[in-house]
Amino acid sequence: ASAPSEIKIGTLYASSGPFAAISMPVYLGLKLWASEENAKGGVMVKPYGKRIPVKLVSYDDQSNTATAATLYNQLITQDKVDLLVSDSGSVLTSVAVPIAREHKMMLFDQTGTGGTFFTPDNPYIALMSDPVSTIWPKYIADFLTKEGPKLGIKKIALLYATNDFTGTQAKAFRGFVEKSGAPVKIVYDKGVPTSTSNYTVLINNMRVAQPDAVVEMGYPGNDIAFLRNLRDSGTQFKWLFAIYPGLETEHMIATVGNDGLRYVYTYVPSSVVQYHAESGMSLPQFKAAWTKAYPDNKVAFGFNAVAGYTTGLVIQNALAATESMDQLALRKAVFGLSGKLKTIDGTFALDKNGAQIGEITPLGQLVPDGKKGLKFTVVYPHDVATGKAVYPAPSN
Amino acid sequence: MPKAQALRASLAVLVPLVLAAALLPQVYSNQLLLFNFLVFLTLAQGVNIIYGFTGYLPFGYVGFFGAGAYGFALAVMHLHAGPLAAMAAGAATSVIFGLVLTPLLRLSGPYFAIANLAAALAIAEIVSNPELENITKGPYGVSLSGIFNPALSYAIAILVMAFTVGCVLYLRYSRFGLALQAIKDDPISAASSGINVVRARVIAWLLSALTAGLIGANFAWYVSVFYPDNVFSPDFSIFAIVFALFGGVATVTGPIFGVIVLYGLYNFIGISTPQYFQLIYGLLIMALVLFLPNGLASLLRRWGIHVI
Amino acid sequence: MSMADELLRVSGLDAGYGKVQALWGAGLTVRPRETVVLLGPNGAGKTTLIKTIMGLLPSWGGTIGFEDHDVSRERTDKRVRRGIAYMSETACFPDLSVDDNLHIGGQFLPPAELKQHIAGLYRRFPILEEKRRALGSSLSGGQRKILGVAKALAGQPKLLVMDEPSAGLSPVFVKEVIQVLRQFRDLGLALLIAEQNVKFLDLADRVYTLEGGRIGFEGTVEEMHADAALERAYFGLKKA
Amino acid sequence: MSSDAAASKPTTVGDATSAAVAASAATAGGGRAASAAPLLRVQGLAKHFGAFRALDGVSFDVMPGEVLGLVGPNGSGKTTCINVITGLYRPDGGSILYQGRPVGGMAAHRLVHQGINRSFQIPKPFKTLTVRQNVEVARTYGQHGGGANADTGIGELLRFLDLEPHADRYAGELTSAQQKMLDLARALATRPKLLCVDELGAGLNPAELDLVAGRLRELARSGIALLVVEHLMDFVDQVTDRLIVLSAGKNLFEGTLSQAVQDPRVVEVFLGAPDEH
Amino acid sequence: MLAYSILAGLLFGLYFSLVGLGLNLIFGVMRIVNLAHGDFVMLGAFSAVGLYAATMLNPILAAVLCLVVFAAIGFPLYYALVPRLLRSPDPEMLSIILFFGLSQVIESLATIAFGPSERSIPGRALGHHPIALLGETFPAAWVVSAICSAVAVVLLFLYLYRTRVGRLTRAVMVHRDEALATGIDVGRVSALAFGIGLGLAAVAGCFAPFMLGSVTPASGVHLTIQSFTVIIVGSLGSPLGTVLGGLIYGVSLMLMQTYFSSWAGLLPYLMLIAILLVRPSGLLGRKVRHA
Ligand SMILES: Nc1ncnc2c1ncn2[C@@H]1O[C@H](COP(=O)(O)OP(=O)(O)OP(=O)(O)O)[C@@H](O)[C@H]1O
Ligand SMILES: Nc1ncnc2c1ncn2[C@@H]1O[C@H](COP(=O)(O)OP(=O)(O)OP(=O)(O)O)[C@@H](O)[C@H]1O
Ligand SMILES: [Mg+2]
Ligand SMILES: [Mg+2]
Repeated sequence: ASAPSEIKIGTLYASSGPFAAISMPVYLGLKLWASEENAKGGVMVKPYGKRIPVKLVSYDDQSNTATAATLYNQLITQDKVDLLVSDSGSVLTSVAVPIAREHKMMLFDQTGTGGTFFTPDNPYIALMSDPVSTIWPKYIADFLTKEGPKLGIKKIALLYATNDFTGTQAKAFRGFVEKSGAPVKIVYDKGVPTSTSNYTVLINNMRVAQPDAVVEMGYPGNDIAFLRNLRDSGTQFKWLFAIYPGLETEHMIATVGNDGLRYVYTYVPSSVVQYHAESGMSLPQFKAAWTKAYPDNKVAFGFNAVAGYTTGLVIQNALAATESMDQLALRKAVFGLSGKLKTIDGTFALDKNGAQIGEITPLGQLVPDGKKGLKFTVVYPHDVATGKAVYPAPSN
Repeated sequence: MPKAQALRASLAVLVPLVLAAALLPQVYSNQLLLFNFLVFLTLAQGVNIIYGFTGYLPFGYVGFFGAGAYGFALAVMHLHAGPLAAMAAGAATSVIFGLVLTPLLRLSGPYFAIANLAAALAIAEIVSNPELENITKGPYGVSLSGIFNPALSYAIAILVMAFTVGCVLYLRYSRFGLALQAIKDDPISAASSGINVVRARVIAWLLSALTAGLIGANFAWYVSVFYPDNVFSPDFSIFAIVFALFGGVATVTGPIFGVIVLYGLYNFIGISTPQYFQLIYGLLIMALVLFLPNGLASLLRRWGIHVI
Repeated sequence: MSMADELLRVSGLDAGYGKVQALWGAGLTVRPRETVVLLGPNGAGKTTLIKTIMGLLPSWGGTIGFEDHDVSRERTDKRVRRGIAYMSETACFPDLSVDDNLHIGGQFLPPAELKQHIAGLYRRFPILEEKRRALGSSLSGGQRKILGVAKALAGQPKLLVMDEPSAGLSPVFVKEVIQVLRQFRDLGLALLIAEQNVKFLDLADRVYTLEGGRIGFEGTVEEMHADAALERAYFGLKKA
Repeated sequence: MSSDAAASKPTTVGDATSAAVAASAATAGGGRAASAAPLLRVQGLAKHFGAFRALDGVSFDVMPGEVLGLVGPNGSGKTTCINVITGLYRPDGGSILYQGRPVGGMAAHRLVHQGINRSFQIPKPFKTLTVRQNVEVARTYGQHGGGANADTGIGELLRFLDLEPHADRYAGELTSAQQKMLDLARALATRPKLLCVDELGAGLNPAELDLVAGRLRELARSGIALLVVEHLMDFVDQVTDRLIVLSAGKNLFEGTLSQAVQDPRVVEVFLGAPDEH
Repeated sequence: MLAYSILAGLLFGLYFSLVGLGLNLIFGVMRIVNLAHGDFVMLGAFSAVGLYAATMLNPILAAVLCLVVFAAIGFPLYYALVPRLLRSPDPEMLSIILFFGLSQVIESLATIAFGPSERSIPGRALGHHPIALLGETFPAAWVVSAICSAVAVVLLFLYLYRTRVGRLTRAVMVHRDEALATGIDVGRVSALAFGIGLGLAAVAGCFAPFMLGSVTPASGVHLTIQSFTVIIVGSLGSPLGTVLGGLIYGVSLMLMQTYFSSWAGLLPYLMLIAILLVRPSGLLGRKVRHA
């Protein structure tokens, strides 16, 4: 076959609406990858045996799923893209799943971690970056059940926003803790609407339950509100976990402030673990490239940005390995990368349904560093640990 | 109203509409776009039924849509119903929701509009509550990939749309429709003209609930994987209302034009200039209200064109 | 226009609603301290004429002169400031207190002056004094009309325009309203009243009749009684 | 009302009314025998708005075919009384017997089907419908089970009330007085046996009042009982057989106008001192 | 726990009456449903954030500044939009569309200008240490915001009931046509009310970062809905009602969070519906006379 002048990659982003905040970084991450590769004259595409520039065909779904659906279809049926990449987040990904399947297009699912997407009867999907929500919180649970008792942690409080992303994780966490049979008990377990922007009363109620450890799971907005309310109301828990201090550290520092983040436990994203990336840029390089590409830091740099970039890398390696541009061949190539591909985001690994089971992000703690700064210590699992957990958190 | 005229009008509207819907997929392959057109045609006409003919602005109209979608999903998941049976279930759910809300008809103007919005948000909250996970799958979304069938569900959507337009035609040319307009003008006088105001309003209300429920169920069938946020998105209400009003309510063709023009532009902008999508569309809507306040229908009337 | 002896001069006034013309070249004048009553069968255009004079309806043609100014193009509030007060069918603000109503009527007077002027009005209408805190809507139909007049007068107008001030009033109140108007006429206020109730003719210095949107008869009450046709049309069969 | 319509009076009125009120003609047959059972009996009727007692024990009878005047100072409760009788408000006390059956609190549209209807003090037409459609609606839904062929006798009815020239204008464009006539037309289209008219005369000049009075008498003659609320005494004098005077929601006086003018209380609260000239 | 929730609810509610206040004023005077209200709150918030980031300006001062600036913006905006709108057949309903369009425009411009992610102001900007209130301690920012809200409410009240223009404003509120006939310059009075309405929205916005943790250009929608809940509960066009509505909203929300947290989102809506069914025109709404 004669080589095409460009490889068309279709994707959506939400510039506005509730999902804009998590969608834009991912999109810009992907875009950054594309421009980096094109600067090198494109990506190697095995079937044609040469480098071919990639073209991002992208539309704005404004966080509106009906619109997203039409636009996904537009990408497939009108723009005839070679690869289909979903928008960020489960809600905006959900509509793409059946559409991709109907048109027999391989869906490169960036951060849509929804459990319902990955079914044995649907070969046309693979999750690029985030671990699927059902296993993500494993290390939090392990730490609290295995290390907790030694530290004297008996009572756990769990507070989560009731959306697919955090709801599923909370469920998984609960499961892990109960299965462990360890002498720790969940004494406070409440889900709140994702729209919750005010936690002062909830925090007070939690305090009344006197937990030794608190696990709070929410979208950035929730985490920000929670941590701020916590600090402002002068409450402090001996052990506190939240998702985004790790995933979007800079963003959280900007909105919550260092003092609100001290001694908080969180997912340690690739940004600290410093996986040695065999493919693509290392983290410092990527960070540098990002600040160069997007000097007006309107869009937060963090885990989501990395996720978008990772998607690009997976595509790049799949194209380098695929037998043909046929979608199932691409799928084969992508699954072929499973367990082998090591990126800025750690090891890329899929289960048989296409769910991401690669790096389960370790558990870390943000500890003071110098005057105003913060730094991560990875506290669990031991093999990657860089220090010991500070428990109970000293009052600041 | 002379029967003949009504009949002529019905044919003039329904035939081209159905034909277009049925044939376009042959020439234009983004069927989902066409499907969404059907969805909004139905919703806009549903809004027309309740707002155009009784003056209640259903700001939470999406509640019926979502109720229909989840009625459908529940029937499939728990009763293992076939798609058509499930659609009936969806419609029924929506109508029941409508019945529950009938007391709202005691409210007027913005009070009704906002209360209706609240009701829609409320049912969305209920459906997406994790404590109901075993029933509704809570916030974790439903996946009905088993019954996924775009072709058939698209065909059914055409029927639903046609049915809805039929309802509006009936209201436009029947005495009952006249009575509804009378009620809209002045309920007190309507009562002292012997009209059972409450009953008439409830009928219109449930009718528009039914149509929204049907298309909601249809939507659930067509997309087959969705979250509460998808089917309860306020955008559905607002779009439907904007389209209906822009086209001109209390007419049959107004909302149809409204959807074709506005939703057409919406997608055109979205596909041609994504970077300023929202901005352009927002400005467009403002301009329309300011320079064409009585909707397209009025413009046509001013040009002496009789609007069905 | 030389207006020395004319307060309001309307000439060749056309007006209507949408495309429907309801007023055809209507003209009338009101002199200072003069009371003019405007008669006409319903649908004749009295309300239209008055609303156009007040600028509540756009005039399609013709001029409206007040004192030495052509006000035809001015906004209503400008005309009111010039001294044309208007009492609508609503008469007053139902949901505001009597006191508020009066203050709003005289909004553009300097506060101090307004204060004592309103005090004066209260002296003239003890019934309003009693209810100064009560809402307009709690007043009976008649009391509302009286409040309406008082509100109109609060702005110290030179000309008071009224549309059927007696409609819907019980006889006792009709008498009351006429009393009040008489007082103000004697104080030198010019009145233009659209009325159907012949009792108001006792006040009138001059009468205009309006029919089908056109001014018909103009003259004094006596002249009117002299005309048999008018007599029948306006005073009914019994009196004839 | 345009004076030319006055010309086409005597003939049209006859058949118009017979058309308009055929249904009821039988019931009362024009007779006004005091012995006959009352068509409407209101006893100790009460209606409160919050603490305020708009009606505080009003009682009166309306005989078949009778024209009863209901007068009183502004705010004395006349309109409220009509509102309660026609089912717009439910009574807070007392009883309303219509043809011997209690109808207090019955829904307005059902009372219409029973033959009770009214016109409004502030006219309430269907503004976006044409005059003809206004009447059509009432004719369609006015009788029980609806169904009546919409356009029987509508023409006559409009002619009878001098609305024919405006038949195809939107009701919103009529003057208040014309709209009141439309209210009346709508009420008549439902073939009432008892018709309450609220201040039909307000804003009419004497000539027009004579005309309207004539129309009302026509209706009475054709057997419709009328409850007439009015402030213009000449009009009341022409139309009514009997007077009820309300004051502050209570019966103040019952009798004829000529008796009323003698009654000092009526003079004080309602009529006012006789004119000096 | 109960006491704490109720107190917190009152503070929170006081703030939400401020959020609703401007919306209600505009509706009361012009019968316009300002669907973009929440977006003006959002803009106010971003202004405060920007000012703080740039000059460490205290949010309270920012609020004062916003009141003036947004009121000033309100004037031209009024003349650009409202008069045309009011000439249309059904302004009340059309306003919903018009201002929906406006909210879209504002949100998109905000996104272009500030980006989509959350922005905020450090809590210490409104005081470092939690404040004790009847034995319970609350974030200083809360107490300050609540106090400022109370002040704003009182000021609006004084404006409406103690000033000449305020009296005219109420006149327009209760009966626009009569106001015209009485010779009130309805246009100017309305424009003023419109400006003040936007100003109040912006003021509310200045405290949003503290009450809501953070803001994004998308925050507007939710804020609009909450504002409507508040003002409808208290009944449209009545500033006092708004305060009542706000307090009820705040307290019930907090109680719900305490006892049925996952249903907390449901409560405001059920409450709104329940109250309207008992009192169809809100808690302070007066019954209208029909005939
Ligand atoms: N809003 C309107 N739209 C269209 N036409 C109208 C409107 N109001 C009045 N008209 C028409 O204008 C003419 C004059 O009406 P107008 O109200 O001025 O008469 P009027 O003398 O005041 O009658 P009335 O004595 O009943 O008050 C009438 O033919 C009426 O039908
Ligand atoms: N819906 C209502 N809500 C509150 N008060 C009311 C209502 N309807 C009537 N009222 C009060 O009841 C009293 C009687 O009113 P009503 O209209 O019956 O008097 P009326 O005799 O018809 O007076 P008018 O001759 O001026 O029409 C008045 O004080 C009025 O304010
Ligand atoms: Mg008039
Ligand atoms: Mg009355």
